[in-house]
Amino acid sequence: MRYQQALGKALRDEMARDPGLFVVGEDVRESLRGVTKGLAEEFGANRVLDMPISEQMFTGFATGAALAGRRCVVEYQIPSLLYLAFEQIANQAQKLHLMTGGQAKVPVVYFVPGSGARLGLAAQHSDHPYSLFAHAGVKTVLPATAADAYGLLVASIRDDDPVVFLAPAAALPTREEVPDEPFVVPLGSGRIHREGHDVTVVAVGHLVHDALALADELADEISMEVFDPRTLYPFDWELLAASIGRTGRLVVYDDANRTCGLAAEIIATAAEEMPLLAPPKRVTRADVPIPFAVELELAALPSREQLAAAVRHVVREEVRG
Amino acid sequence: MRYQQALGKALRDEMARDPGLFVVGEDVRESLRGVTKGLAEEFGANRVLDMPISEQMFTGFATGAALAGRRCVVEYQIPSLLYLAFEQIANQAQKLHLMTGGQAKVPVVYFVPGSGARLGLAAQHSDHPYSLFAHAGVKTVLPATAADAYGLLVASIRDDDPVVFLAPAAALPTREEVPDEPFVVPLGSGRIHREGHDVTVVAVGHLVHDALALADELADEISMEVFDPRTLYPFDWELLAASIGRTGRLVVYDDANRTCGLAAEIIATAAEEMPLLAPPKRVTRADVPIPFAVELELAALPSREQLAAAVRHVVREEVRG
Amino acid sequence: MTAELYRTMRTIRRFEERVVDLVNANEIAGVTHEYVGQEAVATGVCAALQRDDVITSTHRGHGHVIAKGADVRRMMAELLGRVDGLNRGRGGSMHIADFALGIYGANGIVAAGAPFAAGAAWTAVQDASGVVAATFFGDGGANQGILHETMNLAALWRLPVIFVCENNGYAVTLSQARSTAGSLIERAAAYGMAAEAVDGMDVDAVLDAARGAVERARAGEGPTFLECRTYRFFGHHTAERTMKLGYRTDDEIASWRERDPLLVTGRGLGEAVRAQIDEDVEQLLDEAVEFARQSGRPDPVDAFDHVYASGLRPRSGVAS
Amino acid sequence: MTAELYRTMRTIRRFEERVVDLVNANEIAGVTHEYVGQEAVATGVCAALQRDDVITSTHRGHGHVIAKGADVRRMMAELLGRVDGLNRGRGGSMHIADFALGIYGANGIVAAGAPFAAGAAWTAVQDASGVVAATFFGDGGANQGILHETMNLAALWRLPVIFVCENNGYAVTLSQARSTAGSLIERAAAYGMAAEAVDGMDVDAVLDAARGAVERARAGEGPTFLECRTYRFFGHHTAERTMKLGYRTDDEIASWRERDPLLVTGRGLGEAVRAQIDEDVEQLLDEAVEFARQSGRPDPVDAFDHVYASGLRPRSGVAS
Ligand SMILES: Cc1ncc(C[n+]2csc(CCOP(=O)(O)OP(=O)(O)O)c2C)c(N)n1
Ligand SMILES: Cc1ncc(C[n+]2csc(CCOP(=O)(O)OP(=O)(O)O)c2C)c(N)n1
Ligand SMILES: [Mg+2]
Ligand SMILES: [Mg+2]
Repeated sequence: MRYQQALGKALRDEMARDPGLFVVGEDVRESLRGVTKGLAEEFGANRVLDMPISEQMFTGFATGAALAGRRCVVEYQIPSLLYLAFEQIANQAQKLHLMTGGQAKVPVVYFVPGSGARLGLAAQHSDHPYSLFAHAGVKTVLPATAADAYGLLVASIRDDDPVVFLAPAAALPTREEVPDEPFVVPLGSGRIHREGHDVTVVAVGHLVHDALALADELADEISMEVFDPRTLYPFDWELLAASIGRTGRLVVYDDANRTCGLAAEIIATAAEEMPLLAPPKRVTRADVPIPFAVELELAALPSREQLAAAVRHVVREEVRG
Repeated sequence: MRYQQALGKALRDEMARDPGLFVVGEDVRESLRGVTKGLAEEFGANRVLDMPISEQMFTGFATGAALAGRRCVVEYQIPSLLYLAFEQIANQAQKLHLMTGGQAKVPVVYFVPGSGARLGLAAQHSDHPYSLFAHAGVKTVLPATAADAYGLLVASIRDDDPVVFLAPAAALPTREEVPDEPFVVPLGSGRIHREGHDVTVVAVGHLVHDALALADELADEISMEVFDPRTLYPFDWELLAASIGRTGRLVVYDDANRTCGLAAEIIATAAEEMPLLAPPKRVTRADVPIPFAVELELAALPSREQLAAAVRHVVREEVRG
Repeated sequence: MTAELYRTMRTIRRFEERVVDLVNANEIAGVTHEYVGQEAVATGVCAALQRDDVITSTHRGHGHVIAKGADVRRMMAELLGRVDGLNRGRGGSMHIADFALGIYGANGIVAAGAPFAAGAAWTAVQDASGVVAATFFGDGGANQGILHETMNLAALWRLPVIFVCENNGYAVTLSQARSTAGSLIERAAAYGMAAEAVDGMDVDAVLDAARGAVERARAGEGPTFLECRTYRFFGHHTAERTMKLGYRTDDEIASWRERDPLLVTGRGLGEAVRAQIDEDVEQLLDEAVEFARQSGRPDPVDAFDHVYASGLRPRSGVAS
Repeated sequence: MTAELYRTMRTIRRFEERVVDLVNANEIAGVTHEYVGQEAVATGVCAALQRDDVITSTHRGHGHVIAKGADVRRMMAELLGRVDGLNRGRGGSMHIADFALGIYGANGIVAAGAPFAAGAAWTAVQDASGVVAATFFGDGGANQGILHETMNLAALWRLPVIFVCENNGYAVTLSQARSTAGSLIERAAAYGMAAEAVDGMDVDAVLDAARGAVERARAGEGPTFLECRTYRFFGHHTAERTMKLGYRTDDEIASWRERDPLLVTGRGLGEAVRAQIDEDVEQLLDEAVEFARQSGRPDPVDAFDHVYASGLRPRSGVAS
């Protein structure tokens, strides 16, 4: 099943299961992204609400419905629309449980079906802003594969806290078998896609596929373990520590801006807490807006060549001391 | 001179120097924070504009004026109001130069005179969100002392790019001599407040004062170098590398949320690029909204005791390998 | 009824006055925004609401929360940051809430609670529960974009929302004349919703208007906008007392004080009734302060409780 | 004049048609939002403006940029991502700008450019430059809070801003009836600004209304809101062609096509004049495409140029 279809199946299964669950967003009935297509016909128009272009309002609307007992998925057409809703997500929904001493819960999923770059969309449509939400302590999910997308979306919907769920644009066309029966991938559990003993490569989102391809390419030379966090917040530090315990080396491959990004968090936590034999490395975006021209865009995004160089470098580095 | 007065002096000196410079924000004429007090009387009401409660709009208003040739300081009464303006700052102002191929410049300072916690203001008024702007590549300044506040505010105003300038609430009452004549502290230059040879403590914002106090306390036991980045983006990596070259050990003391925060960036960059003799450590906020009750608030903020423990730990740690 | 309205207003007034004393005595941390002068608005609006109806409140929220029926003892405990506080000491003045009474919380961000009301109102329609949602905001809040976005949706979907604008003439130091173009009533009317100006110093007038709005809302006739003209007798917040700000004249304050809703309504009650209520209120508030003071302080080791509804525990800010 | 208006509309129309071909041929990356059908709005408004006047544009920006006078050769080069593009290939369709002509850029975020117009207009007043600023946005954009915040300020301060709402009936798939409560004209009027509905398919009507607005603005009489009723003949963006979306009927499209502003205005010109203009336009656009294709592609090593006006160079995404 295609990743995108898996998202649709997750929504459909959960809407069938929980009659209170509803979807809001722009054009969610016609569904430009295809994910919410048919849901209005299947579950009724009052379960799939097309909203005026008012992101702050409809984000807060979901909070209000959640406070009144509903679960909600809020779709955003572009990752940068989360900036408009940032106050409502990070400063309202996320904080309400604490601020009310545990009275309130806000089980809302902030859903971007197609985050990150998709060649040619330029600076305002290509951001991958998950690190901002992780910084705010908001649960943040970024599945790399179709089955994980399914299981994590189900888990996110059932979760009692706000969850930011980004489906990387570059992962949408990928395929993976997805069981017919509903299942959950619990938030906070990583996945080792490929075992290896020379180096742990943490690859984030769609870059998992790229890292796996590189692991194949380098198989004769280097044994790469490919670690997919799946959930960025909370992060599966235990699984990572176990992996690094085996490999002693770490490279992070991350399609977010470099500074204060998820890769920084992973490197920092590993440097503090895990037994590294050599200095770790990040391969990330630079902190630049994505330029329009495709040549420039590709130069601004992290690449497989950069990853290969970083992996080789880290593996060859002397044990430090 | 008090930190707060130094901010006022910087504004006054620059308004005298550049007749196009103006200030916008809420209550900037009466000036609850005291920083803009008297500016309207001195320079005219059309240089100090009280704005309706419309943060998105007045942030974009500043962009428009900047595009038309002005420089502007936008004041926000609370750090979390930057969340409302996030799209306008990080997705518009910050990106315009690149998006227009270098045509546009947006010399606007986003100014929060009193960021971070000030006991008893609870979850929505106590955030310290500088890491978000650093992640977006926005120049970000967080001076610890009065003279730096002066020199950096002048530099920020004269800079041709958007600059987020946060003055930590806890630093506002501190004093330092400030020369009478205008001067600039260039963006991107750190400051070593105290030399030491056992460990480099990077302290951020008001925590510099706390780190210096601890350095005194521990003087007989540990020789602490206290490093103040002053500008968070761009960061003075060279000065830090030189410091760590001398000490070989690193602790970061940072009043932001832990995950994907500035401390993560510092630890990550050091781990990648600098010669660490022992695993580094962060002392930060946990990723929690600040609770109201003072006991809880203090428990959620990073503390001098935690810093002392971390410093001792890092200094005693065996050279790794 | 008048006696009950007076009792509520008196409770708010004296609650606020005690709060100021406790702030000055450092028993309450931070700042609070006094509701003194505006009591008729919260009281009139909430008197038209039922227990299950929803309100969203503001930074200046004590009046709304009291009028909606919250226990003043637990409110006071909250302001003192105690474990028996409505929010277990986690929220304080700007986040005080009681979901059992439909009080979706004060809010530290101007107008940010407005869309919560729309979401709750929509849910009420879906559930056919008959619940209506009132959202309070100030004249300053009326200029926030999110409020317009919410008015548009509420009008478009005919949601049972009551927009209660407490126009006290100022947003901190900025007068309405310097903040607001045109007319708030006309803005609301342009969305196609019922909109009226109300004398916010007259609790009966507010109650009347609110009843009309509630009726329309429950009848499926959509939202109403009430611009309640009122005044705050003191500064923007408790900290303003030590600042010298000159944005309002003494004359202006004095002339509004003549219309003090407690005086006006109190006069109508007769001295004996009024005195009895005043005494009751004093006793209640004595109890509230006592209750709050007796309540335990939170244990710092619990600082990471209640961060996630799912029970997730955040990591510490220092690695172990 | 009519000939010039027609020439501009024809240039926009044919520019867009060529752009679609180039998108389909993968010579232009990403998606573009066609302005076809709405030409009379940009053309009429910009014909009332001077070179120094400012516009802020939208995701559907090519028409505005052409009408304001940008060089179509450099526009086309921008869309092809070339170094001679107006934005040196950094911006593309959604960010195309020419500051020499007061074109503050298309914008990828709905209504986000509106406050730029207010800031530029305020600066113009301070400088007594006589400049006015027009901000374009759609019926969808009219529901964004930031637009209301901007209308409030512009009306309050009587800024020389022209709010040009291009009401083409839809925001992507959402009809105006399903997005918008009440009346846009009344909303604007409630802020105390001049507001009128304009036939957006009639370039003379748009020009007339825009002239009135510019006059008011330059005379210090404040902002004007023009709701230009128009229609887009094609999908929301080039990618919609491959989607099967049923939000508009063929009949509806056909009936608006009868009012095609090019047909209407073209008829008035006489066949010979029209044919000559058409030929000129074709030649210009041939040149533009040729120019764009000849222009160099940016060098990947320059990916970090123009990020900071101060010349700061960002660090790479991999440590060296
Ligand atoms: C969005 C936002 N902007 C600014 C502030 C700071 N602030 C708190 S209250 C206030 C004034 C609010 O005025 P109004 O809405 O009239 O309410 P009032 O205080 O008069 O009751 C301001 C500017 C804030 N909390 N939130
Ligand atoms: C703030 C924001 N929300 C959503 C989008 C996605 N989006 C792009 S164009 C558009 C519809 C805009 O409708 P309208 O303003 O009527 O302009 P039109 O496309 O009809 O010209 C939407 C929803 C966006 N770019 N920005
Ligand atoms: Mg007010
Ligand atoms: Mg439209």
